[in-house]
Amino acid sequence: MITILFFASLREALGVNREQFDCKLSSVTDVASLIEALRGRSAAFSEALAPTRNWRVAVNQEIANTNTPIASGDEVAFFPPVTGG
Amino acid sequence: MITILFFASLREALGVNREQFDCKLSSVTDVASLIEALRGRSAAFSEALAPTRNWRVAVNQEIANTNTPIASGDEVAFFPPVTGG
Amino acid sequence: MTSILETAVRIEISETDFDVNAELSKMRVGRADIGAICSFIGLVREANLGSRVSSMTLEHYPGMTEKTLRNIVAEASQRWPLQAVTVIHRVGKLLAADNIVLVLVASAHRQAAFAACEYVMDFLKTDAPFWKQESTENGVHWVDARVSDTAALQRWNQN
Amino acid sequence: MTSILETAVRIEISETDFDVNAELSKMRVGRADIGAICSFIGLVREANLGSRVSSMTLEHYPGMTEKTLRNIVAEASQRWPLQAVTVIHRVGKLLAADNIVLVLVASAHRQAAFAACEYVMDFLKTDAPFWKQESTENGVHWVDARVSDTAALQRWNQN
Repeated sequence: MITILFFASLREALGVNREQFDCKLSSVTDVASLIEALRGRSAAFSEALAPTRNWRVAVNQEIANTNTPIASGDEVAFFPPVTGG
Repeated sequence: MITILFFASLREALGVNREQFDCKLSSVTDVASLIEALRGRSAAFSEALAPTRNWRVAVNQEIANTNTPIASGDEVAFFPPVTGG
Repeated sequence: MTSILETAVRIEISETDFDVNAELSKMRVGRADIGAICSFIGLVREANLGSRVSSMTLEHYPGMTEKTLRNIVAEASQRWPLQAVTVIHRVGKLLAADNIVLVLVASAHRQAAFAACEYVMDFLKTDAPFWKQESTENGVHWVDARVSDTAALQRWNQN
Repeated sequence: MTSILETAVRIEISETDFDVNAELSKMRVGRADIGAICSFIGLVREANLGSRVSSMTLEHYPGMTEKTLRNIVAEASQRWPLQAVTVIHRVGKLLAADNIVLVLVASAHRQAAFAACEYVMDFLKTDAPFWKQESTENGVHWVDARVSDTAALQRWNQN
């Protein structure tokens, strides 16, 4: 199981802020395969996580990319570009 | 008459912080001639205002140089490089 | 160059306002080696891109926020000889003219304090996971990231 | 670019300490257009060039000091879009860890606030007629001007 978090406009577009996800069931091994699995769920997910959209991904609270490996126990977060300060 | 002010280490070296000076009596028309008149007074003045010493001069509260003209009513100040902040 | 271990670091994410005097006192207590403190306060501007902002809601990623800010401060401490750094960022609902963020940087010398304070703000803007949602007369919307904030990082690569 | 006429300027030479919160409040009162406030505090360092400084006496040139500081702030207001600037410099006897100088610069944008605050400090250091006399265990002496302060001005010619 991994934990997936969504923030800000992504959280609103998807209607979810946190979920548990079973990597093994979906053969998820990295960020790219996780995104593929998530995008297959619905039009909303497909749209929100499209490669052309300007989202960011973090694995275990560090900025990651589509090649970053994912293993059970990891925390993966998707969010728009940050706007603090 | 002009007002002459001395600050910080110059004030201490000369033992004076402010004086009235009669330009006409000494044919003082600019900073250079004022310095010449002052340096003629004593070894202390000659030394403190020597060209090799790192003093600054202001006329009417603006940084000046030896060519700056001086007229009756002016305020002339001599001081070392500033060290505030 | 001091390391992060020698720099007193305080990071806080808070729903309540900060007190600049109190933060300065905490940073200064018991020490007479500080020569310069540069501080930055970011505020909610009422006018933003033509709309009137009545309030703003700040969301963040608890855990990653603190980790990111600590990393930014650690990097700054490697670049400049710093004595203490405080970063406080507010979250939740804020009104026009409210404080958003406070960065305090203490150093023996002013150039290090200025540079490190601006460095921390520049990277906070682009890396720390905060998101602003503004309420204006045109409704509620998420603030877009600004290209100028990413461009601001360029200068730090030149050193 | 705003001019000095549109920038709220407060210059003060004071024997007593300043209150940062109070100065921030004065600057901010009644306005919601400020996006960034950069501040600088200069302090008396106990250790200076190997000697232990127990106290310091600051002398200045009344009249020229205020004029010079106003000119520096006016120049900064020409270079950056500033909303308000406060400069408070203490004179008289100061002890180790005491405040010496406070500069606050408010702007809609952080880069202007940072740059103008550092600009004001850089020119205050080289142009404003203040002189420091330190008391150390080796006696009383006038502080020498530092070449690094003059060198710091170079950057402002490049813009």
